[in-house]
Order: sequence, then structure tokens, then C-alpha cells
Amino acid sequence: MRRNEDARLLTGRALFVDDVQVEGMLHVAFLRSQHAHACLRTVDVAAARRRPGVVAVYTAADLGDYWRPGPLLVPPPPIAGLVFNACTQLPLARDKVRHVGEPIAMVVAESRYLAEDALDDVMVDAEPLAAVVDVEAALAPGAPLVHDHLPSNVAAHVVQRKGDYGRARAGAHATIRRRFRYDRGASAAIENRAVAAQWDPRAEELTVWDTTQAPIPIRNGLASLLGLLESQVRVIAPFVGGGFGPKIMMFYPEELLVPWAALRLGRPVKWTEDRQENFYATTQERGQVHDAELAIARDGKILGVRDVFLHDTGAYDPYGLTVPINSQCTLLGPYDVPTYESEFTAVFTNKTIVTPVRGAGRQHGVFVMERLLDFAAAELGIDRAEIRRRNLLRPEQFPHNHEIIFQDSAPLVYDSGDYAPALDEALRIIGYERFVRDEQPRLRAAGRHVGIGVVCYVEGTGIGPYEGARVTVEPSGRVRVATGVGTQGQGHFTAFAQIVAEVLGVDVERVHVITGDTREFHWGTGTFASRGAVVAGSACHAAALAVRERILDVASRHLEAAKQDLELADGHVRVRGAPDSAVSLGELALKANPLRGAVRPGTEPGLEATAYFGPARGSTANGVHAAIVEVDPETALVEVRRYVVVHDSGRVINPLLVDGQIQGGVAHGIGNAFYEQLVYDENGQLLNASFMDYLLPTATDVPPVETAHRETPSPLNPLGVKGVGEAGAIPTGAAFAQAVEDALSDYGVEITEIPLSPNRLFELITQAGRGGAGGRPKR
Amino acid sequence: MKDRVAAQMTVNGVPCERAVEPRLLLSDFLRYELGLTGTHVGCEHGVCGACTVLLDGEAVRSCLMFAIQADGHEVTTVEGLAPDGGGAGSESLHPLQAAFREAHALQCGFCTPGILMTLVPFLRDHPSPNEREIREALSGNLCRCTGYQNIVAAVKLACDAPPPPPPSPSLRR
Amino acid sequence: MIVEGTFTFQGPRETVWELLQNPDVLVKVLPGAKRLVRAGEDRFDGVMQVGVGPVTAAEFTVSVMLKDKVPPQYYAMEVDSKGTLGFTRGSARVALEVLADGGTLMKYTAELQVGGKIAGVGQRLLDQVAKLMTRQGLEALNKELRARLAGGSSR
Amino acid sequence: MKPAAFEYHRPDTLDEALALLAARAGEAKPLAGGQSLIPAMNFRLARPGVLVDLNRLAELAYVRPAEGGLRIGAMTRQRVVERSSAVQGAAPLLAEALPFVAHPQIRNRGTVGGSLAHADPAAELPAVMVALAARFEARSRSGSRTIPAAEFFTGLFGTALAPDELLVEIALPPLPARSATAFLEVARRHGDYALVGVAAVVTLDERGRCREARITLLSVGGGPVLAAEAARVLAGQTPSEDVVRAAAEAAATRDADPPSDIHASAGYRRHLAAVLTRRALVRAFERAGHVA
Repeated sequence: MRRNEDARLLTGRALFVDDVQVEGMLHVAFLRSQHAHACLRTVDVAAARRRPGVVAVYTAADLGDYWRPGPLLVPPPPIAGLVFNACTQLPLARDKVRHVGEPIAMVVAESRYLAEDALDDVMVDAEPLAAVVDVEAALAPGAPLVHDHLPSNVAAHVVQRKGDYGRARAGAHATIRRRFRYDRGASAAIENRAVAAQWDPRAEELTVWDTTQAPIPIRNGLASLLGLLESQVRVIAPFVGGGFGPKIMMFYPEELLVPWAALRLGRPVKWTEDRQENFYATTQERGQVHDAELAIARDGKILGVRDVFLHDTGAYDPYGLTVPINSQCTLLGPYDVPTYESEFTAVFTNKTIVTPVRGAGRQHGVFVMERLLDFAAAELGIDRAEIRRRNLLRPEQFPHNHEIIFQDSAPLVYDSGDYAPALDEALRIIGYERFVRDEQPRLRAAGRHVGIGVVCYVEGTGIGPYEGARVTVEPSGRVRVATGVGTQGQGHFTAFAQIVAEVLGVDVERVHVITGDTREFHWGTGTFASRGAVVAGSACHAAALAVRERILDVASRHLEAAKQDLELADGHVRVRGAPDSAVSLGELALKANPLRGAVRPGTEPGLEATAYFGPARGSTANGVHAAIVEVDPETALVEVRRYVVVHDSGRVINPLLVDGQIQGGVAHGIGNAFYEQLVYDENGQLLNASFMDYLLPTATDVPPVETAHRETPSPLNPLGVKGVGEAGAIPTGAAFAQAVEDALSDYGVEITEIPLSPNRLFELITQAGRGGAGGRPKR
Repeated sequence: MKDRVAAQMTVNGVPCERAVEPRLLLSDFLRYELGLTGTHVGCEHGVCGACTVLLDGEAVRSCLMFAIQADGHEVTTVEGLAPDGGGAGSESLHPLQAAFREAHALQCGFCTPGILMTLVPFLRDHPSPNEREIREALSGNLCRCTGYQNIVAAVKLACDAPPPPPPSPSLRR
Repeated sequence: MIVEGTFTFQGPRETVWELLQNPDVLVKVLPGAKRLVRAGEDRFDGVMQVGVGPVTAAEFTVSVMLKDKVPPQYYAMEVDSKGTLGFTRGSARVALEVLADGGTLMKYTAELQVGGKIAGVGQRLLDQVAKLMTRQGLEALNKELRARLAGGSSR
Repeated sequence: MKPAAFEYHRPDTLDEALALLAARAGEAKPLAGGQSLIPAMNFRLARPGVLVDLNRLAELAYVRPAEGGLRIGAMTRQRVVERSSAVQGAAPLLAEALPFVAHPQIRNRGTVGGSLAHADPAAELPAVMVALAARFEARSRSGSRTIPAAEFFTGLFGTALAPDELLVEIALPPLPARSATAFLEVARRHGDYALVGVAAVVTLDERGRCREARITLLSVGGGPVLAAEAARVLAGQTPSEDVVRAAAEAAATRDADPPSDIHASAGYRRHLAAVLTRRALVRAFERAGHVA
């Protein structure tokens, strides 16, 4: 199955936002804060304004009424006792800067080169303040405050409970207690963000090209802020070079300011983020510290979990509690956990804003649970795979209600699943038994340090509220599908085409999908939370079914045959058993749109239908990752020898696309586990704001991923599908930690943190070995 | 000499001449002066590889060269790979492009042009590479979507395919 | 970042002290210093141009405040600098001890914050640059000291 | 990330280039392959007022066998050197180290002389040149001089070149008989700056004892570090496991003074220096025909 979009991408014809060039276009550069935390005294832009080639320079003061904090994008779910302090980001800093890279002034010039020249002319007088960096220190009495109007740096506090953990603990054979850390990472899409805007005074229409995952909410928001009709604003998310979360409807300062400047100046304006800006200004994820405890029975059955964690939300919290609630809910994994007590505090710090990045906090929960099970297995003398098997939910336990609230404000209920066979299949593919029994002892005897890791996970996917699609059969017989979600490489052009092609009996290549242009379709939310195929795919399916009905109506009259006797195939409708009766969909489309004569009252023209789909709640995918690694204890370098993923995302529309999502996710996960860490110093300065020092895994760092699929359909949508966009990235850290720990078992290294750089692993080996450079094996 | 300087070069087989400011990066020149926006820019410090083009047939980072330095040279961009610039059908793709499409070696497609331009001279010099060599050849190009696996598969597929005819003058050696 | 160390000057403590308080001397010995003027009793303002490796001609405005002076044996200072490439803020403690051979032992500890572009893309080199500039400055000062003792300035 | 404006010159001959450097000494920055300079300019960390582009100096691009060794023009692309059979034959250490220098796209453009004159403490080529006892020819309008590699590197990004001087040629002497070399490094990813790297040249005497060892380490100091203490441990010794281990310890603890950064603490670097020195020596001695 070839992708419909590939020819354009492979030949350089695909349009990305930065490719938009319009006569007279102006270019923007932002002056950004060098300080993590400072009072802004004065911002003097007079010299910058005088520089030749500079058209305008704006500060907060120049924005007038347009200056206002951004919207709260995701209000917190209805959880009893929840505390949430909303502090959303500002278009340009006014009195205070709260993280390095926060925009202070906007320079508009004839070229980006000139705009950057003018940044040097802007004089900022800032009084540095002590920075809030560490989440624990942030909560200490007397800590400096990120937001002065709040009594502390607490952004939110949430407690969720299931059953009585205290009682479960009292009856436990053992309790396993550890502190876990999972540090920050960048989404690092290879395409940086970009926004271009053009006001057409004749049509009175504003066109905005935006690297967003959610063009419709951006259109609606911009129209409202700029005082325009929604129909006067057209937002286009053309080809987008990777999203991974931060390109969601953030209403980033740049997203608000570029259209504003285009209107104000009456000239097209473009800003393209450079890589350095991306490290400061695009949202980030992954800073949590968990204190977790597992109560376990002698036979390895989980009795309960208690977890108290701190979540670093950065300087503002426009995205609400999605990330920590994902961590909280995903921790339970595929397991039968009778009691659960989870408490988190989200903390403001002087760092870049935290919002979902591929996995969106789920990996933190999985890491905590999987590591606790590993330590429990060791303590109880139970095999690591076996302790998991004993705790997996059984098929008859679905739908399974975990009795807590998920990020979509609905109760956390798993729709369907069949977990044990996935574990067995992963063990079989990686050869777990043979490895543990024969291979590992043999290699160890030869002085090699190899280890295996096997971890399970679930992924809440495909949440609401809804998406829509319009399907149209054109007179050419080709089919147009328009939907509102943006696409960032997932293959929606092909997956949606497949869904529609199957219903209408046409060739996939005859189905033309349009996404991400609000002029084509303007109801919907966006691409996030592994929901594109589930929610928009289901809407495409529903619209295609409605069009099919119309096709059958028109064909039935035309062919004078009963609808039930008709069949759709190869772009034609024919009477079953009468091949000569075939009439093409194109002909029927013409008949459905007569230009003369009368139609029956109530007839709608054309072969077209629009439909919407909104799931009652998210569907829960699941899977197992297994890895074999080899560690060189002398250099602390780790090589991944094999990586197996068994994934169940319900019905698979296109295995090629699903495998692609998983392979990319695993690469992202390996990055998080071993290479990628945003390193902030104690003053809130990011120390690796470039691809020289922020290390994305390359082709030599990522192993081939062996994948297998299981298909337990979701009852929550007609296609039976579940999402897959984040699955590869979620359990990777946990699998990696277990495998490395296993490889170094004779050193007694315990891994409770991710990412794990060679430098850190060297420290752990040295500490475990106690003395001797690089440590020495215990046995 | 801060003013514009004349630069004459052949891009995708077509001679062109422009007056450029010396500081104009080759990547920006190709994208904004010539409108060849298939060459993408991902980091502008030579790490991501998205901007890779051929200079006299060899892969270079176009963000680490000034346009004026291409004066007198031949530049090939992704637009110059397919025989007719890549029309609608797959028959007009370069064999490597066709293999990428066949093996699902791209997702968002942003890094893809740079990867293609890295691989074209690599395959010229290594007509039947092994997996290790392919991965090392790719290690100067970042891809966030694919995990590289299908890119490696596409290279293997392209090696099995019949050798490409010289698609543009600048690819001939 | 912490920069600490010791340095031995070939000259008496009083002279070392005097040189360390003299902006006209400091402007000569501090790497990249272009200007340094006394802006108050214990305050110097100036401009430095730092060039190490790929970083060429990064200009910083600098202000230095001397504190807790105990002539000729101890002082502390606060140093602030800023420029388009970033900023540094730091405090240093400097102690001078008389050595038996007539020389002077300096013990210094500086705590330095670095921000902006130099922190974001220069981390690999910060440690080494700080050490290098400290050493260059102290060696130049020692040279100046010996020149003075020999009866003239080094120029 | 766009470079600041500069005045641009592209001389066609070396003489023209030297004249420009002389006329604008202190102001003009030579531009060789630009694979370190241009990123720094894009970040605006580097803002040279005047660039003298050396890329038209075809006269400085060559690899020539000479006196049993090699002469390499400073503007020879790294990729050309890497692929040169003359280099593989006469300077296998250089051929072994070059694939560690970034990526092919960078080496297609990057030059040998540019990398040496840039003198990054984490760069491979300076360490290799010091280990091979290369001799550099520097030229200015007022003449030319030869600088031994070990004296060329003067500390963090520092070289012995005067502002009006250009590095024009690198001469590699032939390896003495019964010599062998090895290059090893540890980097976070393929092509990254090494956390630590080691270049080793060992020469045995007729009785299989170590006559001379030139070991240089990179990324453990301000420039390439010639491990003199390690060499002393090896001198005159039969290269046993214990001797090699002792030499590696000496290199790590007495020769190296490694810095800390976010990727590797000084302690980790020191440890790696010992491990890599040991491994490089073992490999070099094996190649020299010595079986421990």
C-alpha cells in the first residue's frame, strides 16, 4: 500500500509553512529573555526601529488591548478536591520574564537576516531574580515565586483514590518503595514551528498558514481575538513536518502576533522558528519525581499502589492537567490493581512550558509501575515475566472500570483487551526462555554483559470530543474527503482514503483527502492523543456510509433495481449478477446534480454527505515491549541488540502505517531513555539548546524493531480501531532500564531514573562497585 | 563588499545567475531566491541534515555554505532527482524515491529530501551496501518519525532495483 | 559553575594587592578587557571583548564591585557582565598569603552564573574557557608585577 | 540563526590570500571548509568582519607521497584524504580516525587544514597529527616556517599561527619500522564530539620491546594531549598486559586534565581515558606484530 501523499513529499513539491512566499512578505525575529526569572524594567526599541530594513518593532506596550494572557486550553477534569491555578502564557512579556526564551519584543523587517541584525539594537534592562528550577525546592517555604499573585508555586494538586490502600498495605507480604525520576525532553520535530499570515483587503479575509496540529481551534480563537468573523479567517496547516504534541492549539505568542502584525501592517508577515528558539519557545515535557510504593502478596499479586509525585509544569500551565493525569491513570497499566492512591502536585518553575509530547506523561506512569514490579519480582524470587502475567487483567474483566477520572474527564474505563496472549507472543518472539536459560549464561561466562527487559503498558487513545468529515463523489468519479484534523506524517491521507474507498468500492488512489484547511472543513478539534484514525477515521467512515446510501438511492432509480440487489465495486454500481448494468460513480454524481428539470421535493443535490463522530470515551490500546541490550561496563555504553513490540490497537486499517508509528515511537522512546535530556542549570539556563548537545538518536543508535499485531476490536467505534501514535514511545524507558539492570546484575546496579546517559550509568556502576574505577562485579 | 556579489551556478542542470549578499546561506538562496523549497532547513548548524544538497555531485549541508561559494559549481536539489521533477505517477520518480514510497520510508517527509540527497552519492559509491554501511551513511541525517528502519529497507529495495539512469546532468561523474 | 584555584605571584603581597585594585593595571591583564574605569569607591565599569575559538569579538559590558576588603589580605567581589551573547553574574573571594620566599599565594573561589546564548550552545567549553581566562589573567598580572618590581611597566 | 554581515573576499591564489591577511591582520578570518566557522556564524557567536574564503586555492588541495611519508595540502577535503589509498598506506592512523570526524556531508566540505587551525580540543585530527609527529608549514607574506604539530597547538582553540599566517601544508613523516597505530574514541553518537579519544603510535625494537610510544588524547584538555608519562612507562618495556595497564593509568591520571561538561564529568572522562588508552595500545601492539 503506497501512501497518497508521498509523491509530493519525495519530489520536494509538498508545501510546508516556511515554503509560503508572497510578494512583499515581511519577516519576523523575536528578542527573547536571556534570564530565567527577572523583572523587566525597560525595553528600549528606538534604535532597532531606526535600522534600515526594519518595518516595525513591538513590545508588550505596543499591543494595547491585544495584550492579554492566552486561553486556558484544557480546563481540569471534575475531580473532587482538585486545586488548579490557571496561569497562561503572555504574548510578549511585560513586567516580568518567567523563562529563558520568553519573547520580549518582536522585530518585523524586510528579511530575517535584517530582523536578526535589529535584535542587537534592542536594549533590555532586566533585574534578575532567583530562579525556581528544582520542583522540590520550588515548594520549600520562602522559595521565590514564579507568579507573584499566588501564595506558592503550586499549579495544581490532585488526589485520586480507588479502594483502601492503607488496608491493602496492612495485609501485604511485602511493600516495595522507591523514588523515581523522569526528566525533561524536547519534542524535536525536524520542522520547527512557523506562522505566515496575509490579509486580503479586497476579500476581507485573513489567511494564516500555521504548523499546527489543530487548525480549526486556532481559526476560531484568532477570529475572536482579532474581532473577525470565523469565516473571514482561513487557517491552513499544510504539510507539517512532525508534531509530536507541541504543535497542538497552543496559541503560542508567535501564533497570535504574526496574524496581528499582518493586519496592522497590511503586508504579509512570516515567522519561522529557528532551532535555537525551538529549544526555548516550543513546549516541552517530562519532569516528574515519584515516591511510589507497591503492596504485594506472597504470590506476586498486586494489592495496591500508592504514588505521590511532583510534576514540573514550567512557567505557565495553559494545557491544564493532561500530562500529570495521564501519568496518574496510565500507571495502573494492564494490571488488576485493587487499591490505588495517587496524589500529585504540579509545580510552576522558571522553565519552558510543559504540554504533551508523544506519550504525554504516560511513560512516567508506566516507568514507575514496571520498575516496582521488577523490584517486587526480585524480592519475591518470581520471574519478571511471570509476575506480570499473574497480574494482567483477564478478558472477562472488560470493560474494566478503574474508578478514577481520566484526562478526557470521563471515568477511566478500559473498553476491551486480551492481555496475556500479547505477553506470551512477545516472550516467544524475543526467545525469552531460551535467552534466560542458555544464551545469557553462556555470554556471561564469556565476559559479556547482556540483559533482557520485558514490560507491559496500556495507552488511553482516541478521546473525544468529536471530529467530522465530508465525503463527495465528483463527476470524474474521484472522491474527495475533507476533514478538520491536521496531519503531521501519520498517513491520514492514505488511512482515511482507505476507509472511504472500502465503503464506496473505489480504488484508494481515487480518493483525495484534504486535511487541515478550515475553508474545506471547519468543525473539529485536532490531532492529538492518538486520536486521528479513531475519531476522524470513524467520521470518514460514517460520511462514506451516508454517501453510499445516496449512491444506492440514485443508482436504484437509474438502474430500476432494488437497493439490496446493487453492489459497489471498481468505482461502479451494478446489479448483482448483471455485469453489463454497471454505471460509474461519476455518472451517478452527474445525475444527482441535475442542471435542468424538476427534482423530487426534499432532494439534496450531489453524492455528498457530512458526518460526525464522538466516542463516549477513549479506547485503550495495549502492548508489550521486550528488549535485549549489551552493556560495556568499562565504557558504560549500551547497545540495543533486539527490540520487539507486540501491540494491540484494535482493528488495523493499514499495518504499514501502524508499524511506522511504532518504529518511530520506539526511536523516540530510546532517545528519551538514553540520549535526550534537557539539562537546566540551577539558574534555569538550558545548557543544551542545540542539536550539538541535545542528542536525537540517529540511524546507528536505533535498532530494527520487530513488530507483531494483535487485534482486539474496540466496541466504542464502528471501525473497532484504537490509536497507535504514542505506543512506541511509552514503555521504552522501562524496558531499557530493566534490560540494562539485568545486564549489570552482577554489579547490583539499580536504575530508578530516565534518561540514563553513559555518564550517569558510569556513576551508578562506580557507586554499586564501591571503589575501583568503573566498579567491579560483586560476584 | 558587503553589497551583493554575482553568483553563477548550475542548479538541477539549469544555469542561473543572481546577485547575492555574501552572508546569504546556500539553503536560503535555493529556497527563497530560486523557489526550490524542497530543500528543508531544520537546524542551521549542520546537525540535522535536512538541507543536504549535492555540490558537484557530493552531499553537503547547504546551511553551512554561503550561496556565493557555489559560484561556478553545480548544485543538485531534491527537485532535480526525478527525471521531470516528479509528475503525478510513480514512473517519474527516481528509483530511490520510488523505493522510499514503496517501503514507507517517510512519514512527515520533512527530513526526506536531505536523506535522499545523502543517499544518492552514497549508492553511487556503494552499489550494494550492507545494513551497517547504510546506517552509518544515514547517521548524519535526523529523522524523528520513522525510527530509520523503513529508510534502511528502502535503500535495500533500491539496491535490488535496476540501476537508475543518470537523471540529471549534475549527477554524472 | 565554580572556578577555584591558587596562584603564586613572584612579589610581595602589598604590591599584588595594589595591582589588583588598580583599574589601569587590570584593563591590561584581563583577557579581552577594552576599558575599565573607576565608577565609585569600590566599583569599576568597563567593556570586555571575549574571543575564544569560534566565539569572536563578543562584547560585554562589565561592572565589578569590591566588598569586604581587608587590605592586603582579603576581598570579595561581585561581577556582572552582559552582552548580546548572554550574561555572567558571579561572586568571587580572593585571599592573599605571604609566602616564605617573599612571594604571594592567591587563593580564589568564584561562583559564576552564565546565561543566554553562551550557556545554551557553549556548555561544552564553558568550564575550560573560565579556567583559561582565569589563568591568562593571573599570568599577565604576575608578568606586570615582575615588570614593576624590575622597575617599569610591562609596556 | 542567520549570520551577521561581513566583508567577503575570495582570492584565487595563495599569494593573494596572504596579501589580504597581511593587509587586514587581526580583522580577517580565513574561511576553509567552514563546517565549524559557519555554524558559529549562524549562531552569531562568531562575527568576523572580513572573511577570506580559501576555497578557490586549488593549489592547496593535494595528497602527495614524499620522502616515504605524505604531504597534504591544507585545503584538501577530509573526504578526499579519507578515500586516498596513499593515506591508507602511509598513514593508516589518519585513515582510521577520519570516519570519526562528524559525517560524510561535513567531511565532503571540511578540510584538513581548517580542522587543524580551528584546534578544537575535541577534534580528532589535531590528536592524530601530534601522534604522527607531523610538521606543519605556515606561510605569510614575509615567508614560511615549519612548526612541529606538538608545538602548533597552544591550548584551547589556540595555535602558533600569527594572524597573517596560513597553515598551507601538513607533512607526515614515514612511520619507523616495526611501528603500528590505532585510533579509538567514545562519543555519545556516531560522529559527535568525542567524550574521549586516543591516537596511538607504537614502535617496537628488534627484540619486541617498546622503543617509542606516541599517544595523544583528545577531549581531555585544552588541546591534543601528548601522553608523555604513559610513554615513559612503556619505554623499553615488553608490552605485557600489566605494562599497558600501567601506561593507561599514567595517561589518565598524570597526562590528562579533563574538563567536565553535561555529557561527561571529569571523572568519567579520566576513566574513559584509561580504558581507551589501554585498548588502543593493545590494538597497536597487536598490529605491530606483538602478541601479548
